[in-house]
Amino acid sequence: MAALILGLLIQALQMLVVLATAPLLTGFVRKVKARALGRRGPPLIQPYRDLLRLTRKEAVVAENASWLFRATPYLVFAGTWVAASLVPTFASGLMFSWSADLIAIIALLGSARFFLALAGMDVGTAFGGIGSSREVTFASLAEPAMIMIVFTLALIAGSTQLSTIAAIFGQSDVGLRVSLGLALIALIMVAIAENGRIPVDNPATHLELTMVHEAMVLEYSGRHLAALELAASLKLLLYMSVIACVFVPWGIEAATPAAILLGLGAWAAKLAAGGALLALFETSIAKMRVFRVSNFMGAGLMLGLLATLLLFVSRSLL
Amino acid sequence: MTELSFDIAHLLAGGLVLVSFLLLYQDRIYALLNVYAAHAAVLAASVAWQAYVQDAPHLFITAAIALVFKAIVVPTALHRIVARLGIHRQIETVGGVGPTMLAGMALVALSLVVMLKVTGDADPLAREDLAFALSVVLLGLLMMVTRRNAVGQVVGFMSMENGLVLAATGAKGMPLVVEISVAFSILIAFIVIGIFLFRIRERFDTVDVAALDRFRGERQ
Amino acid sequence: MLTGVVLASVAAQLVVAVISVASGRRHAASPFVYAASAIICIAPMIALLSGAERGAVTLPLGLPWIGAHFAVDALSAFFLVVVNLGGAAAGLFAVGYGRHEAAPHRVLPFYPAFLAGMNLVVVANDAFTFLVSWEFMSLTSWALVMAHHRERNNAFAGYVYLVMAGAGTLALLLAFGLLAGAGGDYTFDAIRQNQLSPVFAGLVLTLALLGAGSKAGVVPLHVWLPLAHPAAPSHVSALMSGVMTKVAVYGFIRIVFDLMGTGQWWWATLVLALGAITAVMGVLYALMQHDLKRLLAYHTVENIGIIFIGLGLALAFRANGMTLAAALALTAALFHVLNHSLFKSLLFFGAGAVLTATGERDMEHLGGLIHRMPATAFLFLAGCVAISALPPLNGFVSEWLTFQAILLSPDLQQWDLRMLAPAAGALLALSAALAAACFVKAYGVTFLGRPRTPVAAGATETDRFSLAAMGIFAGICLIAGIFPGVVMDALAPVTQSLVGGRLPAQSGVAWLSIVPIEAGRSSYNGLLVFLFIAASTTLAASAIHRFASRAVRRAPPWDCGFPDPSPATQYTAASFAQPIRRIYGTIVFQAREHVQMPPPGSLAPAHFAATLRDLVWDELYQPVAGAVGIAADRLNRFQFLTVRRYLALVFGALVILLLLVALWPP
Amino acid sequence: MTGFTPEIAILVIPLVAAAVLAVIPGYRAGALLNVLACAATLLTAVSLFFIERSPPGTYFLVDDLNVVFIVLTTFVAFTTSIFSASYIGHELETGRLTPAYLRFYHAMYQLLMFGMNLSLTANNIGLMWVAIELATLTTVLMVGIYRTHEALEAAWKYFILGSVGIALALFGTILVYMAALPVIGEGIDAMVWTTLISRAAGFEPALLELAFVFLLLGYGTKAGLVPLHAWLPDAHAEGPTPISAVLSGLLLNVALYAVLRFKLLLAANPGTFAAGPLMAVLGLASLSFASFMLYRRRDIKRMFAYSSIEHMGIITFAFGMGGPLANFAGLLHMVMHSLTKSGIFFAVGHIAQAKGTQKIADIRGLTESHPLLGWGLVLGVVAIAGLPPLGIFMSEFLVVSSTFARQPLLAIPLVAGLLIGFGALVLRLQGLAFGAPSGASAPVKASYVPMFIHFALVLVAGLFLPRPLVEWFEHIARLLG
Repeated sequence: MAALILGLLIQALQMLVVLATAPLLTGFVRKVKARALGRRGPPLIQPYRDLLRLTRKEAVVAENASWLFRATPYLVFAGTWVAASLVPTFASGLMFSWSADLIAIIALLGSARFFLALAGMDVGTAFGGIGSSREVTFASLAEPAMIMIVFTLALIAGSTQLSTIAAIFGQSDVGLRVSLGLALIALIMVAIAENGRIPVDNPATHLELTMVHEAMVLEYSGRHLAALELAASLKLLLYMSVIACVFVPWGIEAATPAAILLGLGAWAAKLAAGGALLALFETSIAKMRVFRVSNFMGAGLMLGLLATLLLFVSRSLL
Repeated sequence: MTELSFDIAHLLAGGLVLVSFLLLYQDRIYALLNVYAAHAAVLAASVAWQAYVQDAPHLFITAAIALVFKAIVVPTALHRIVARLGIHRQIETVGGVGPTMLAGMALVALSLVVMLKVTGDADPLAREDLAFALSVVLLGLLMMVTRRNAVGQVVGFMSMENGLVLAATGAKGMPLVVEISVAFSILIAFIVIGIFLFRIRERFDTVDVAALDRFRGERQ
Repeated sequence: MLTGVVLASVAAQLVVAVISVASGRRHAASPFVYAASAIICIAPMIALLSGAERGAVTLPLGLPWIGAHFAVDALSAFFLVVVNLGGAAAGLFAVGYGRHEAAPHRVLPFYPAFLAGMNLVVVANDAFTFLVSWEFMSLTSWALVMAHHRERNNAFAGYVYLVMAGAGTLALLLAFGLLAGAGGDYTFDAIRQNQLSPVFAGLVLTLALLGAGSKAGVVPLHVWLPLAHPAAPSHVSALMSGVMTKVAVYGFIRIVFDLMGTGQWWWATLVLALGAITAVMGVLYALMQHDLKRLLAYHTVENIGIIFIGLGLALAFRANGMTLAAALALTAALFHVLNHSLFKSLLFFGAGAVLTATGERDMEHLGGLIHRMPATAFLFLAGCVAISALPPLNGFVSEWLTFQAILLSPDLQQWDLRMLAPAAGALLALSAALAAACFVKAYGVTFLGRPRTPVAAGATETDRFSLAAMGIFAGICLIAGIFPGVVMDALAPVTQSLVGGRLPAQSGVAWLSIVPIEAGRSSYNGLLVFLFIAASTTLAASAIHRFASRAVRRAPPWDCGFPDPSPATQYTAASFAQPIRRIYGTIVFQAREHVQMPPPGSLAPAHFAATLRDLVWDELYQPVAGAVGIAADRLNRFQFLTVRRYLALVFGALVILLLLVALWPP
Repeated sequence: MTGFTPEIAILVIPLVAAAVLAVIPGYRAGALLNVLACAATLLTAVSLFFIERSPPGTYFLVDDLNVVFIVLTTFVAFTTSIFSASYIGHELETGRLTPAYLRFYHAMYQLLMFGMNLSLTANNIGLMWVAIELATLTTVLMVGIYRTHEALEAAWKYFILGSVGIALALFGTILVYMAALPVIGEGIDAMVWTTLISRAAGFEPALLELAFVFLLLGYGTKAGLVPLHAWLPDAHAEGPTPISAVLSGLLLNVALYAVLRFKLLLAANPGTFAAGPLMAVLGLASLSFASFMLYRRRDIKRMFAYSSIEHMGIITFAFGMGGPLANFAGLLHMVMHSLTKSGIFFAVGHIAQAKGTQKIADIRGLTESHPLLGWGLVLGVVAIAGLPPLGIFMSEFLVVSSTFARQPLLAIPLVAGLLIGFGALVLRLQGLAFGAPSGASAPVKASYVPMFIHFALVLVAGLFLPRPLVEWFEHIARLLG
């Protein structure tokens, strides 16, 4: 009984923590970026302020927007939030982690994207169409790449459960493998594309011809925009947590409150490192042309497939 | 039967084959008709001899039919028709007379081989007879195929039919021979009348292919 | 007794067909005919659920010395549900939809007969009855395709369809000829006893792939499908796409899994490769379409590919004696069979509703229907989510199971299977993602945005019956998505009988989640995911509405400050698919873009044209047709010879035969 | 032979009817009498099933093999006579035929029946030969009855090729006699079929095979086997449609029946093996050739004539393959094809009269302009194309599957031919039956009863074969070896 309560507590805590941390991460990345560019940059809590301001504003909705347009932000937010809250962040062995394995998490993000792309087409403007079209095109390469990465991890860990994978990778007898290296690179590429970061997309741009994600949400304002922004930050957090819990799976196998604190610390450290790296990476390169993105993603897919095949071969060798 | 009678039958049958070759050789229409008359006459003789040898009197009827109808009536009728319809005297042949003769030789050889091969235990007279009959039939067919001229083809058909009668009479004691020869005569009569009625001058198929298509709408 | 009930329902359907012939051209009859056939469809399902004992029935019909054998086993029971569920829903839909039919006398008689044919195929228990029912099914559906015979394309569609169907039936006929042997005992029981030599077994597999595969729409035998399915009235399209292709899958399973016994492993490579190619090709074709019904038809091809991937895996595992894995793969395939029959019928119903409301199938002439037909739009959206394999609906579950099966493939013995399985997985993932893209396009262009034509602007919501039919299927999609364990348990007897193993019972698992192999390995809980999403959506929405603003102001669209009133500036289906066409189409369809830019300063409009080639048709079917044409022309000369030449033919034949006699060694 | 012997009656009735028809004026009376005579013949033929069969005589014979053919022939002759009664009226109105010709036509019709019944009941190979020649001559006259240029031309072609065929068949007959001579001895007995088959084991095999070559070519010309088929399409296309129906439905069968008789003879002789392969090869040739020829047809009657060649090929192939299954299938296919094809010609006749043309291109949308005719044609073509649930599917199923199980390589051309023919038929059918209707759409006053009776029979046979029929077929199939 106590275990159940504790489990529920941890699960709830996890949901709240990811929700609370996500904007911070975004702010942190922006800050580091600004510093790298020699600016002071906005304060870390700026994203919270933006969200609050947005939620207080009235929502301006295009005349011919349908109910789908207004429902989408909440659906996207919910989907991303649920996905994020099922990823072990500071503590593995989450209560409901078995309710959705890694494949299901990817699919959840997929549903979020599906509705967002639909919303982009709802008002019937040219830009919305551009955004949706490009988004689904890139996703059509990113998702198989992600599935291949899942295959790699699952074949090594013998499970598609993220917590199980993390646990197994935690006992460091997995050793270094070529496949894992490839998978890591592929995963990072996918993460960059999925979160619309440079070089695939620029979250800060409003240069019409290059934007993808921003074009879809172009018509949104007020609380709807807030929900979408939050969802975006959650997504970034989610991917970083995934990378963290798979490739640096230390400090998360624990259930005692002390260990949980430790885990929180470790997690924060990992996120900070990841965010910093991301910011530096983004500042160091330029955005690529839209139609070169497909090559980028194709490379990711190939890497993932290669990793899986290598694994099949090695599996057959031992 | 005696050696002599065998030789005579053999001679007559062989004669028929020879006359078939003469038919193949002809390229003048009247000459062709005359030779055909000879063909029928030889057949009549051979049938009569068979009738005598097998002492099967009913065969004499067949012989008579052959003599009267085929050797006299039909040729004269055809003479008339040729005159009436103003048919060319010259008979067009396919691939010339020489090759046709060679082909005829080959056919005779073929029929001899076939017949002597398959009729192991039949009596020799019948074997020879059948072999010659088959060659006459094949030569007749060959003639039908190589003659572009309607009369030539009719003659070919009739000579072929002579070969059949030869075979039928050669088959010892075969019943219905008379009926069959009568039936065939009717058939020939039909053909001759047809030629006359349908005004078939040069070929069996007066209408050329293009006209056919137009009539049948088989090509647009 | 179950088989009897099924046969009785078949007879009833045929009676309805005959009566509807009598009813002639009167529209008034059509609702009653459809209602009757729908009710008749329900009977076998009730008998099935009531657990009526299954027995074989032999009627003194068909081949005299064999008779017509019918039986219901686990496999046919499952497919009976698929067929009759689809039939019932289609009937309900058509009660409303049929009123708009221009020529009811060309549809009513064949519709019940079509259902009867499909039921017969599933319960047939000897080769002859099977083939008769199979071809009867094709024949009636052909008649339905030709219902709107005035459109020239329909004539072409019907022609290609019937010829392909005939070819497929001949292939199956040959397969059964091999299976039954020269003895001529065509009952399935006798066939199961026959042991085939490996070569013949491989031949039978190939023939089964040709026969059943062409009916199911496996690439490259799919060409008839996107022509025929859209040509039929929409409720028939739903049946053809949602149900008839499944009957074809049944035929394949019956022959390959049941009648042939455990086979060699290399069969799996063939099926797996074909399935993967079919899945990707199907969805790529679909992305290039702008005719709504044709797009859906191509998606049928894609889903058939997914099903065949599952079947191929099952074959591979079974050949390696991995019973549990085989059961998992087969369960995934059959689950997807059910799912696809549900959401594809739903989508075709929606397309039919749009068709009746606007008279348009071309998406480029539609748009903004979500305002005019809200209910249809909502239900169609559910279908789109389901077919795009997105949780928490059912489409995701079957694909998830397929992935789990693929993850078991490293334990296979054979190298090339081990290489093929992950590749198939990648292609499966690719096709899933592309399917999502395609349905964003389909839904976005058809229902969202602004109406592109007056007809689209003037559309009105469809009738109650159609909505009811769509609603029922959407509901089942959701239920199957959040309670997948029920379906998996229901499929256990089928896998037990076909691959000799079953998945662990899902009913006992806590929180109603599904655990195909073991808890530590993988699990999924549609219910919780659904609840989580629902809860957090409402939570977020209500919280924001409660504590922050709820005010909404309607305004003209922002559109980066250049709002354009003309709906022509919206993204079209073609422009939406353009990036995908560039990425994949350049190879697969040899897509080429031709741009004509006027010289600078000239006011002439620029022209853009994109050309696609259907390589399968051009390289595979055109040559055959051409060859037949040439041969026909050559031989046609024989119609126009002279009598002398004809005689020469006879003479030649005679001489040749005589030569044979002469030269034949005695 | 004392008292009532049906096999004699079915010969006498047509003869008498022919004589009467030749003299009575008035085509209505003639048509009626024609129907009545056919009905009477049919009844007597049916009685063959029930009354005690008289033992085979020197000239006549009724056994399991030919009783089926006799009943089939008389039945189709009967339905065709009904059809022709409703057909010729229109011909008279349009002036294509004069009353005098109609009298001739009816007389010839009965004479043809006589010829066919004679050749079926004949127990004497010579008599059979004479009978078939008679049947041929009568049909020649009827094909040419329209006196149009192409009709005469078709009749002439038919006549010449038929005569050559007759000649070859006679030579074959003589050879059979020669083969029987050493065993049976001189005289009529050596031509009596029952005697021949009882003693066939002792004959010289090589001679028998040579004889079979001639008989196959001779009677095969009548059966329209490629390359001896040339007369068939034109004869069908240019003659009156009832005659086309009789030709396709009956005369081809009679010719094949003759071939079968002699195949039985060879089967009874252990030394011979040539018959089967020969028939199989000719059958395949006919099937493939005809199915290609179907594509370029523009005359509807000629197209179905080629389809007859195709099916004759299938039947010949089946008998060539041999074995209980294939023989059964061959017999079944024979019966089914007669019923279906004559039914199709009934439909085609009315269609040609309704539309005033035989050109396929000018006939469209029948299911709209003439629903009954159109759907009837659809049904018929579906049947002839070998689609279930109609009868031909069953026979084709048996032929193909049994062949593939025994000779997989032979099955490939067979299936290819079937498929190609199928494609052509469906292509033409869709043009004829669907699309916007063309030409006159005035309703035709005609009785569709014969057509639908035939199709109904074919449908029933496709689903259910009555036990006695099956037993006959199986018995004959065993005889055919």
